[in-house]
Parts: sequence; structure tokens; C-alpha cells
Amino acid sequence: MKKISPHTLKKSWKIWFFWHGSSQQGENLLGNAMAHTMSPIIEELYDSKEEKTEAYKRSLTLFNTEQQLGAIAPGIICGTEEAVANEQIAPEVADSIKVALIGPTSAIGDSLWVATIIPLLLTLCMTITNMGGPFLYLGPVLYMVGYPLLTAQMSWRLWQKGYHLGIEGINQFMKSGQIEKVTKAMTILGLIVVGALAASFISASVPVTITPPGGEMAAVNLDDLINRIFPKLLPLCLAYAVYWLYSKQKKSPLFIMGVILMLALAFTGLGYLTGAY
Amino acid sequence: MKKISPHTLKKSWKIWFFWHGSSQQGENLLGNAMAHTMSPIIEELYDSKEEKTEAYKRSLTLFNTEQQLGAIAPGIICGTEEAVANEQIAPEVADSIKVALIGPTSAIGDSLWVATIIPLLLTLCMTITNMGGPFLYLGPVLYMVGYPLLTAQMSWRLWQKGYHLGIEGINQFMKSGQIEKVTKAMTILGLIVVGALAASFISASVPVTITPPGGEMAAVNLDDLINRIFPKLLPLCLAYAVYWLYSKQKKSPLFIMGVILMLALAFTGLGYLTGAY
Amino acid sequence: MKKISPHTLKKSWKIWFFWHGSSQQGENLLGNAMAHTMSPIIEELYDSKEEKTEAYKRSLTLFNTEQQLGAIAPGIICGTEEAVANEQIAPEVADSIKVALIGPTSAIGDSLWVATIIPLLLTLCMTITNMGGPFLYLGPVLYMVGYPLLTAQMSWRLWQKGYHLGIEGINQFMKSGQIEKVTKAMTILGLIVVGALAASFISASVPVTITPPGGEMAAVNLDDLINRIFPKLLPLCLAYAVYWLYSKQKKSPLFIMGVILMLALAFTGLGYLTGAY
Amino acid sequence: MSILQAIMIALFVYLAAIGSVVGNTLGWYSLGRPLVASFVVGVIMGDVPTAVTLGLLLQLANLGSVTPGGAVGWDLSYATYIGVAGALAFHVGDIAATTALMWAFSTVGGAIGVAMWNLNYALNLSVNRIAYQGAEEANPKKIAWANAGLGNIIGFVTRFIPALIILATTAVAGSQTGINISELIPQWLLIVLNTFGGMMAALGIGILLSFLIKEKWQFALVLFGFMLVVYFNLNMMAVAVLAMILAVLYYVAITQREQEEGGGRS
Amino acid sequence: MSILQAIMIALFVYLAAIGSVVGNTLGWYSLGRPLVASFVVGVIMGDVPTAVTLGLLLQLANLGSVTPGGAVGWDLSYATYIGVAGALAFHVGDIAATTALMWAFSTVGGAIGVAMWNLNYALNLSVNRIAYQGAEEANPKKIAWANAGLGNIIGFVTRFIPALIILATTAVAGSQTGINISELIPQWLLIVLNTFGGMMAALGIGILLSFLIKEKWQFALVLFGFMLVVYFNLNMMAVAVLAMILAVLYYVAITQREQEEGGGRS
Amino acid sequence: MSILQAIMIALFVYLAAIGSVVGNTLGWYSLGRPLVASFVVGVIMGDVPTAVTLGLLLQLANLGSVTPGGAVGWDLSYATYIGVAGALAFHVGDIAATTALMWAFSTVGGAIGVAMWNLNYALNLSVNRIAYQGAEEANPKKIAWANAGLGNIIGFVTRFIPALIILATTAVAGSQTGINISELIPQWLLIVLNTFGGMMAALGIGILLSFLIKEKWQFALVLFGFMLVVYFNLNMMAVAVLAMILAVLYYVAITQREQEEGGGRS
Ligand SMILES: OC[C@H]1O[C@H](O)[C@@H](O)[C@@H](O)[C@@H]1O
Ligand SMILES: OC[C@H]1O[C@H](O)[C@@H](O)[C@@H](O)[C@@H]1O
Ligand SMILES: OC[C@H]1O[C@H](O)[C@@H](O)[C@@H](O)[C@@H]1O
Repeated sequence: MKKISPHTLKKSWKIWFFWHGSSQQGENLLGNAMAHTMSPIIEELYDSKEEKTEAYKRSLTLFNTEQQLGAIAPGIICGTEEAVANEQIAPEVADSIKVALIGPTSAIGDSLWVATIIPLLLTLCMTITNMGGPFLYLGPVLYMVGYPLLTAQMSWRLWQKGYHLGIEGINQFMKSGQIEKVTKAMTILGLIVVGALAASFISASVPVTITPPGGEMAAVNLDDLINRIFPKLLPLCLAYAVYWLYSKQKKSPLFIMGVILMLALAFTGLGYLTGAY
Repeated sequence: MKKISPHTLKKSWKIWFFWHGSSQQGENLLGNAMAHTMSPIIEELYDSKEEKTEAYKRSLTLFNTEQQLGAIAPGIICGTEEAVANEQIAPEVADSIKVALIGPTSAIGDSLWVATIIPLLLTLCMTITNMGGPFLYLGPVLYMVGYPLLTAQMSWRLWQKGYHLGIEGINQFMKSGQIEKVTKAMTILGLIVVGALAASFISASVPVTITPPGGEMAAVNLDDLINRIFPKLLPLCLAYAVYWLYSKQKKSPLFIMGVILMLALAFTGLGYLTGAY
Repeated sequence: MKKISPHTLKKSWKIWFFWHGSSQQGENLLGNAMAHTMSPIIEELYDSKEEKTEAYKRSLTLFNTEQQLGAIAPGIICGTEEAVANEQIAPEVADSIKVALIGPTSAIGDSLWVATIIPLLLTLCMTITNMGGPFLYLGPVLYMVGYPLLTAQMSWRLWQKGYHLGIEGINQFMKSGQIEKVTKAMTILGLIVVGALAASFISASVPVTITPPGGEMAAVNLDDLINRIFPKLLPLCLAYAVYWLYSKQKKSPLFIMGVILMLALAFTGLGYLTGAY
Repeated sequence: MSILQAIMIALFVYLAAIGSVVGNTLGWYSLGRPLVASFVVGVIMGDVPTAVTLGLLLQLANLGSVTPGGAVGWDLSYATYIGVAGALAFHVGDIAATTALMWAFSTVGGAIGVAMWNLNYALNLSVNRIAYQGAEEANPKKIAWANAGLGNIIGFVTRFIPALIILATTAVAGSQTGINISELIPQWLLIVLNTFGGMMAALGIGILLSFLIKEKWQFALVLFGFMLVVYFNLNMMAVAVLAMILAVLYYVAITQREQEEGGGRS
Repeated sequence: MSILQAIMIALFVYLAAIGSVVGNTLGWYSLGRPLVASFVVGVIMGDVPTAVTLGLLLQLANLGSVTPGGAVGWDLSYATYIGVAGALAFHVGDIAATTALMWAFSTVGGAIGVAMWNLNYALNLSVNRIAYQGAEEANPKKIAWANAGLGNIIGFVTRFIPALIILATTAVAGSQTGINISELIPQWLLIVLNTFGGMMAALGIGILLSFLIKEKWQFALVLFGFMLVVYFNLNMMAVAVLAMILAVLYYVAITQREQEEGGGRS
Repeated sequence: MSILQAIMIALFVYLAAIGSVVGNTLGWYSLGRPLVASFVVGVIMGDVPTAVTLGLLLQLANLGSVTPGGAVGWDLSYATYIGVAGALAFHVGDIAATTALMWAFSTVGGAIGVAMWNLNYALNLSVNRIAYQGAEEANPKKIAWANAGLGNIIGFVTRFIPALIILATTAVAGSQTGINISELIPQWLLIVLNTFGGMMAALGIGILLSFLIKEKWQFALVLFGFMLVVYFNLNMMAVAVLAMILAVLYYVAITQREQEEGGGRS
């Protein structure tokens, strides 16, 4: 029975961790990086040149994943390569597993890690940064040091987990409700945090002052009026508008930036007209 | 195939919307209003005088519903009348559907709409009114304009929905878990809001000041004492007492008003006795 | 049919309530107290000396329970004794029920009552006490009077409930999901309250002041720094540390007291060193 | 209050009645709610702030006004128009005294309103025969006349006329120079009525509770709402939004659970 | 502290013991909890405010005092009576110094209490033969004498006497004029003991946690309670009510779910 | 900004690119996030506070930066380095003017970044043949050279050089004495750009929403988070902890439910 040594496994992970994205392109996406990543393993598992060439060619095919949380995918591929070397499974099976991994690990990685965890960590560090004084330094440094360290650890663990899964494990993993459940729970986290972000950081106000005729009542600031009924309603609407433009109208971020600029112009104009500036 | 034209359907709804309650009485409740409401439809669907008389008589029988959220009921009846005219169902079936609709649509309308949504809207507008200044005007006007507009829209939509339901739709509607679920969810809304109302708007306090003998300790206001242990405990108890009198003891609102008056007298007396006034 | 009179049942409960713990020891635990408790019942149910001796001997065997919430257990035993006297069940069945009751009623009583309800009541009364002035007296007196009164009532009710359960009732009770559910719900209550306790009452702070070199920035108090990122983090960690030592490391409270004393020494030392004192 | 103002208010007393010509949505549930009714009176009598201040008290005391099957326990609409207009007619600036008056007037007004509603309800029976004739003759006009025509004439007569009488009398009394209500009402009575008014909000809320509470545990939700105000200092808007969020989540939870179970079983 | 006071307190040391003649409800769980025990000492010694202030510290440090199967890890009751009474005997107004003394006295007292409890527990074995004889003879009086009579005499002797000795000695020492504890205790020791006292609440709370936590995720609930105080500024009463509401809702949720499932399947 | 500083920053522009030699964890997701990137610029240019203040604005405006399948819509990293360094080069103390400049520079920078990334992505295709040869020859060194060697050389060239050109030009312009940006930018433009900046945070948050929202009801959760800040005055740390608690409880709830159902059925 051939077995990948722990040392080789780690070496392979290191290549992945640093050079997963070095030569990505539209043809095989992370294919070259994958061949590079698999090289220590292929060298260890096979003896003849033919077998190696065979294995290298398979590793060069199209591959993609989110590269941090998705590290479980190349980890799994290490395991299937071992199984191929031991003739426990046919190369075709390994190939189809590899292809099947692309979709879910990309999607989960992008939405769970990149769109939930990273913004959350950034937000916490921004909050610390915002406190000013020494915190101005603490916030960025915390992220700069903490994020890579924790991510590398997680990535390496997932890699090992993937390698040890075994065929049934893989099947289970692919259809596992577990992932779905974690994703659901993380989405709750993400949604609440995003709502709080909107309230904390977007600043938008209509600089309009209304002076009721007759002079009986004091002039009213439109913003005050809105905020007394529902605080920060405008920022909330703005966030929703961006969501709507991006998600439903399929507008690009650049287009939306333009819209926001127009709004800024309009609001400033209004402010000048009503005498707020 | 006979079909009610959209224009006739709308006309029928309008009669209902304005004159549903014009001649209600103990004999057929909203029966006359229902005959009036059905008149454009009956005129459109039937040709012979015999058929019309037949249909009018059926529409004159006892009918009742909450007239806004319950507008789905007459909507459904328009649909069954059409089915009768096309001889798809027997008049007896239409009659029994009509009778069956009275109970649930009255109950849901009264408890969901009149006892939950209306108080909620009133409360929000009262909160706005309470802010004073221009809000004193905004609150009542918002309700006076907003409530009828939104309600008319909803009522018209439910009417159409009812008309389009079809026989299976009706059966489903009658035993649907959907309604029950919406009711449950709305009840949660209502209960939380009512609790908040009790805390926000009931003011009750025992004007009793206790001076401990010996003169060592400062005089204590009984109300302060209670409020420091659990704030606004008295208003909470008062609301519960009204609930208990009304719901469990089946006392009339007038009787309860009397009880509250006695309490007010007693508290005032206590206040005079202990020197609070 | 023999029947325990209400008066005898009450008499039996009174003996239990006051003398359940009078002669507890390692041999039969509450065995003597149980024989004492059963004496009025045995005297009422049996006529011959042989039967009585038989019954007394059975009541003397090892028995234990939490004595307040667990009062349901001796209540049940009164019922089974009656069944034995009426020859509805064999004495062996009664015995095995008795033994089976020890575990669950001890565990539930200790964790639900002693570790959840009592700390909760104490905490509420402490909160009142903490308000100072007349509340300083109100808090302890409230507990001293309220706790025994309410507990006695509950205990007597459970006793009666136990007595009336009947054999099926007992079986159901023993495997009932009901208890489990109440326990779960109470645990939620307890956990939240304990968290709040940690935040309200533990005071721990590192008296360290850091003066950044260069003199550009103001001196920073380490505690302030921590609290601005997460308030009262230290007390939280301390509570967790005690939990860990007690629960995972199986250290005794005395040992933990020692650890806390060392910490207090260390912190004080640190304070002197950095010039906080 | 002039006679013209009295007529206008009496007109609204009719319009805001249950079953008036504008329908319950515009009438009973909008013009008839004290928040709106007091505003209308305020506009007619030229003192919106005082009118609405009084109206809020009545609104709170009657939030839970539901009339199942035509059973009107308390005619909130009548009570508000008569109560607020009557109090305003004597208003000389002392809000405590005016509030006291309002409670008196509205109590009388509400009682008259119930009586008139019951009369209206009885008289409407006379219309049924005409409607039946219309059906026999297949004559939609006759049916319309019976329901919308006669029905509303009866409604108008039974409500507008008594309201006008009361209001006109009040108008005359109020215009008497030299009457100063503040001096007529003793201090202790003011305190009693103030205390009474503050507690009256419990009436509306308690009756609402009766409609909403079906099981004991639901008091936990009421208590939760109570705490949101008492301990978290939320205002009603915030509570309403939060409660809506929870209602939505609850609805989603029970719907999803059902689907899963349905899916799991089929 | 006079000798009479010492005797009265020693009496309560007995009554508040686990398994005393008044039962655990009145004794160990009421008179034996520092909140009450310190109050009792305060009443006897005529200084309730100081006594209760000390008692609250001990109560917090021992909230989680549970004695499964007779295993008394720390005799809270003994510790409180001796600790508070001892400290009060030397109290001259400096609360920091008195608190420091209290920690010292209560540590000694708690240790003696445990020893006495174990002695009591062992000596009670002697009673069993008499109870057995009572059973053989079917003699309820003998059984009662064994349990309530002898059991309590043993309890009284093992607890009252050592407590009286300590307290009387303290009383004599405390009455010595010229002793000023505040001057005897150095500043740094006061700081240490103060710091120690503040952290001791973690002991009670940590032990409570050990009893309540069964699964890791439950720390989320603890953290939730923590946040209610730290971020929402709730007091304990508010937290308790809120926690109760959530417990009720949780109970209702799991009960309803079960019924639905039961209903759906059967 | 000196030429040396320009070189150093251009180096970081490369390192912080997607797919740079240090990997995305250290590069794109750490050095490339405005919070860190601005800090790096600040350190290099000796003004961390101003740099980070600018960086926070960019970070907020781009929180939701996700690049599925290599699709870079907006090169956040390039935008930040160029934007912050460019603005700092002209910074004379007026933060409003500097912020306005930053928005201008970062817009240009981001656009160039996207172009360069697409160039890089295209040029990388040339590497594939060499990698394929390596596979044919079973030569791991050749594969490594293709991926890590050539891949990174292409990356470096396409990103470092344009960045250096821009930055060096800026350095020269910025060092011209007599240029006072504050005086060149009119007041109204400052207001516009300030308003723009405040609203730009909506961009990042709105895009994040697009990634997270799958069903309509989920807006209820967003609104809940919103309220935690608006009505309960929580800061982000508190919200994060609370949200984590709720996520844990939710996870436990759905896991337990499944187990129960599984248990009940099997
Ligand atoms: O109960 C249903 C319905 O009955 C009658 O039609 C009226 O009292 C309505 O106000 C009520 O909604
Ligand atoms: O554990 C159950 C029970 O055991 C013994 O009887 C005593 O220690 C009690 O305090 C305890 O509650
Ligand atoms: O979508 C998955 C994955 O695709 C490519 O590899 C890159 O764009 C990554 O940033 C992304 O995470």
C-alpha cells in the first residue's frame, strides 16, 4: 500500500497556499497551480515515468475553487490520487470527483468565507481602528497578522481533513446537510452584521430645511423629521437601492458609483437651493 | 360560457365598499347590502326575469363578514354565482359555501384586522402625533389618508382573489393552514405590541409616601419602591385586571370604566390621606 | 380497600419536611428519616405487628433524593405502600420503584432547584438588597420568609401529586419527556442568568498602565483598552477559568480559592510595579 | 362653538357612524377613531392641538374597540365627537379642567351613541320588505333604494338629530359669558379625573388582550413587549418593527418546518 | 460581641446546618445562605448594614453551593456565621479592613464546618441500629427518637459547641480595648484582599456553570446573558424576567413541535 | 513622496494583487484590503493616521468585494494603493480636500488595476504550453517554473511597472512647491465628494447583501441588525457577538431537530 507521508502532504499544501493563483488564466484556471501542487505527491506515489506523466496530465486539467475555505478540495484530490496509485479506484473516478468539487467549494468559499467572514473580521478591526489613538494602529495590524495566521491554520486543517475523508466520506461531504446547515447559520450571522453595518457606516442625509408659511411654526429639517419617525431610514434605503441595482438590475459597481455621484450632486444642489449650505 | 366582466366586478366591489353596512339589522344582517352588491352581476349573468328573481332571493339571505379583510367572502360569492349561471354547480352548493364563509371570515377579520392591524396603525400614528409640533398634524392625517387608501386596495385585491379561487381553491381556502399560520404570526406581532402599549401609555401610580418611624431613614415613595424592583408594575397589573374582568368575568366595558373610576377615587383619597397632595 | 387519610398524608409530609436530614449517614443515607416519615402511614395501613415490621424494614433501606423538589419521590412511595397494603402490587415492585426514584429525583432536584432556582431567587433578593436604604432589609427578609413558604407549598403539592400518580403514572413519570423539557427550559433560564451574574458581580481588572515611549501618545490603562474592545472580558475569562478548573480539572473549591488568592497577589504586585497604586 | 360648527360636527357624527354612507373603512374605522375624530373637531373648531391632545386619551382608552356581529358595546365615535367638541366649547386654557369635562361629555355621548345605534339597527328592519319586493320584481333600483337609500336616511336621522341637539345646547351654554369651568370644578375632582384618564388606557389595552390571548403562555410575549419599553427604552415604532421582524421569522420557521416534514414524509 | 450574642449566633450555626432540626428548607437553604445568615448576625449584633454588606460578598462567592449525596465541599453556612460575626467583632468603621478580616474568619470557619459535618455524618451511623430495632419492634416512637431525637442531638453537639468556642474567644479578643485592626493590617494586604473578594464571585458563578453546562453550545446562552448586562445595561431583575420569557417560549416551542409530530404520525 | 517611496508602494501594489507570489491569503485578502493597504502606505509615507482614515472610507465602500471565477469587477487593491498614496502626496492638512483627491486617484487606480488584471490573465495563457511539456516529461521543475516562476514574472511586470509610472509622476507633481490642492478644489466640490464618500459605504454593503440574500424574508434579519445599532445603540463588536450567539443557537436548533426527526423515524 502506497501512502503519502505527512511531510509530503504538508509540502504540497505549502505550494498551494502560496502559488494557487500564480498562473491562473481562462483555459484551465488553476490547472497549472494544481499540477505544481501535486508534484511532490506524484513524485512520491509513482515510480515509472509513464505513470507520472499520466498523473501530471490529469492534474493539469481545469480546476478551480475558492482557495482558502475551499482548500478541502485539493486535500481530497490528494486522497483520491493515493487511491488511484493503490488501484483502489479508477482514474476516471478521481477525475469526476475533482470536477464535481469545483462548483460547491467555489460557491461556499466565496459566499461563506469571502462575503461573510472576511467582511466581519474587517468590520471588527475597523471598529477597533475607529476608536482612535493607539487603536488606529492596532486595528490594521490585528487584521494583517491575525487573518493570514488563522486562515493558514484553517486551510491546512481542511486540507488534512479532505485527504483523510475516503470515498464514502467524499460522497457524504458532497451531499452533506452539514455544509448546508453551517452555511445557513453563517448567513444569519452575515445578514445581521450587514444590517448593523448599514446603520453604523453609511451616512446619507437630505439637507433640506422646510419653513412652514405663516411663521407660526419653527423651520423643520427634513432629515430630523425622517429620523424621528425611523432613524437612519435614508442609509437603509440607499443600501437597498444598491442591492436592487446590483442584484436585480445587474448593474456594475462602476455604474452604481456613478449613480451615487449623481445623488451626491443632487443633494448638494438641494442643500444650496434651500439654504442649508 | 358566461363570464363576469372586469368592469362589473369592480362596480360590484364599489357598492360593497361604500354600502356594506347601510341597512344592517338583526334579520338578515348584511343581506340587503349583499343583494345590492350582487345586482350588477346578476343583471349581467342572467337574462330571464325568473332567473334574476331566483338569484336576487338567494343573495338576500342572511350574510355577514368583517367587511374589509373579509371582502374575500363576497368575492368568492361572485365566483360561485358565475358557476351557478353556467350550471357548473347547483345553487344549493353556492348557498352552503356562502353560509360556511360567514364564521371564519368574520372571526379572522375581527381579530386579525380590527383587533391587531388597526390598533397597530393607530399606535404608530399616535406615536408620531405625540412628538408634537408639526407631527401633531402629521399623525392624524397620515392615518386618515393612509388607512382608507391601503385598506381599499387590499380589499379590492382580496375581492379579485376570491372571485378567481374556483371550487377547489375555496375548499383549500376553507381549511387552509396558511391562514392559521398568518394568524399565528400576526398574533405574535399583536401581543408584543400590546405589551409595549401597556408600558408606554398606561399611567397609574399609588401616591403613598411612607415615613419610617424613628426618623433615621428618609421617607419612601411607595411608587418609587415598586418601580425600582420592577418598573411600571402597576400599569401592567391594571391591564391584566381589565383583561381578567372583561375576558374571564365577562364584565362590560362600562362596568370596567366604573371600576377604574372607583380606583381613581381611592388613589386620590389615599394621596390626600398620606399627604402626597 | 385501604386508603391513606388526607390527615395522615399531611402528617407524614410534615415529618419529612422537618426531619428529612436529621440522621443522614453513609449507610442508608436518608433511610432512617424515611422510616420515620412512613410511620404514620404504616400505622394506618397495617394491623398486625408482622406486617408493620415488614413495612418498617422496607422503609429503612437506602434512600436518597433532593429533599424539596424531590419530595415527589416519598409522595410516590406513600402511594406504592398503599398499593402493597391492598395487595395490588408485590412489595418487590414497590422496592424497585423506590430504588429507581433515587437517581433522577436527586439529579433533577440538585440541578434544577438547588443550582438554578435558589441562585436565581438569591440573586433577585441580592439585587433588591443592593439598592440600599430600606431595601437592605427588604432583600434578606423577602428571601428568609418567601423561600421557605413557597418551597413548603411546592413540596406538599408534589407530595400529593406523587401519591396520586398510580402505577402507570409512575412509569410515565420515570420516562416522561415532560421532565426533560422542563429541565431544558429551566437550563436556558439558568444559563442566561449565570451569564448576567458574571457580568454584574465579578470584578477583576489588571491595574497596568502602559506609557508608550516617545511621549507622543497618552498613557493607556490596559483595562480601559480591553474594556473598549469587549467590556468586562476579564471577569468573563475568570468565570470560565473557574468552570474549567472545577469541571474539567476536577479541582476543589478550596484549591480554586487558592488560585484566586495568588491572582489577587499577582495583580496587586503588578499594580505596585507599574505605579497604579 | 357656533351653530354652524355644531351642524358640521353633527354631520361627522353621522359619517363616522358604523354603517354610514361612506362605508366603515372611511367612516367607523377612520373618521370614527378618536385620533381622526378629534382632529376633525379640532379643525372645525380651530384648535387642533387641544382637540388632538384630548383625542389621544380617548383613543388609548378604546384601542380594542371591536364590534363582532353588530354588537356595539360603546359608541367610540359618538363619544369622541361629543366629548371633544363639548370640552372645547368650554375650554379656557386650563387643560386639566378641559380634560375632566371631556371625560364627562364623552361618557354621555357614548351612551347616547349606543342607544341610537340600537334604534338604527331596529328601524332598519323596516327596509327588508322593500328589498324583498325588489328581488321579486328583479328590480335592482328598488334594492339599491332599500339598502343605500332608506338605510342611510334612517342612519342619518337617528344620529345627526340627537347629536345636533346636544351640540347646539352646548354651543349656547358655552357661549354664556361668565362661565369659567376651571373655577367650577374642584381641585380634588381634577385629580380624580386625571388619574382616571391615565388609567383608562388600561381599558383599551386590556380588551385588546382579551381578543389576542388564546393561551396562557402568550402572556410571555406581552411581557416581552412590555420589557422592550421598560428596560430597553424602545418607542412604539421600534417595537412595531421588531415585532414585525419576529413575526416574519416565526412565519418562515413554521412554514419551513412544515415543508421539511412534508418533504421528509412523502 | 457579648457572650450572649456568641451563644445566639452559635445556635444559628446549628440551625442553619445541613440536616438540622428545622429541615433544609428553613435551615441550610435559607438560614444557611449568606444573604440571610449575615442578616441574622447583623440583627443579633446590631449592625445589619455592615453585616449584609459582608454577606453579599460571601453569597456571590458561593452561589453555586450544591451538595449532591451529602458531599459538602465547603460549609457555607458555618463560614458565613463565623466570618461575619468575627469581622463585626473587630469592626471599627473601616470597611476595607473589616472585609479583609471577614475573608480570614470565614475561611477558617468554613474549614471547621466541613470537618464538623463529616464528624456528624460519621456519628449518625450509631443511630442506625436503634432505628432497626424500632423497625423490628414495629415501634414508631423508637424510630422517631433515632431519627429526629438522636440525629439532632449529635448535630447540635458537633456544631454548636465548636462554634461557641470560636465565637466566645473572638468576643473576648474583640472586646480588648486598644486593638485597632485597621492599623494592624498593612495597605497592600487590604488591596490584595479587596481584589480577592471581587474575584471570588467568579468562584460561585464558575461552579454554577459546571452544574448547568452540559454541551459546548450552551456557552452561547451564557454569553447572551453576559451581553444583556454589558451592552444592554439590564439589571438582574430584568435579565431574570427576560430569561423566564425565553424559557417559556422555548418550552412551548418544543412541546408544540412534539404534539404536531405526534399528531402527524399517528 | 520620494521615488524610493514610490518604488516601495509599487512593490506592494504587486504583492497585494490577486494571484501574487505570496498567495491570496497574504496578498489580495490581507495586503489588498484597504484597511491594511492604507496602513502600509501610511507607514511608508510616514503618516499612518491620515492614510488609515482614507483607507477606512475605501474599505467601507468595498466590503463586499468578491471575485468569483477570476472575475475582478473592481481592483480594490490597486485603487487603494494609488488612491491613498496619491492623495497623501498632495496632503497639506486639509482632510476634506485630501479625501476628495483620494476618491479621484482611487477611481483612476481601480480602473487601471482591472485593465492590468485582465492583461495578466490573458498573458498567463502563454504559460500553459510549458506546463504541459513539463507534464509530458514528468518534470516537476518545469511545472514549478511555469506556474510559480513565469506566472509571477508576468504578474510583476503587468502590475509593478504601471503602478510605478503613476506613482513616480505623482511624486514629481506633488513635490512641486506652490501647489495647494485645498485652494484648487472649490467648496461645492468638496461637499459633493464628502457626500459621495459617506454614501459610498452603501456600495459595499449593498453588494454584500446581493451575495447573502437568497430569499425575501432574510431582509428581516438585515433589519434586525440595523435596529440593534439604531435603537439599541450596540457597536459592531457587540452586534457580531450577538449575531454569533444567534447563529450558534440556530445551528443547534436545526441540528437537534434533524436528529429528533431522524430518531423518531428510524
Ligand atoms: O363580526 C363581523 C362583522 O359583523 C358585522 O358586520 C359588523 O359588526 C362588523 O363590524 C363586524 O366586523
Ligand atoms: O443529591 C441529592 C441529595 O443528597 C443528599 O440527601 C443531600 O446532600 C442533599 O442536599 C442532596 O440534594
Ligand atoms: O470562485 C472561486 C474562485 O475563483 C477563482 O479562483 C478566483 O477568482 C478566486 O478568488 C475565487 O474564489
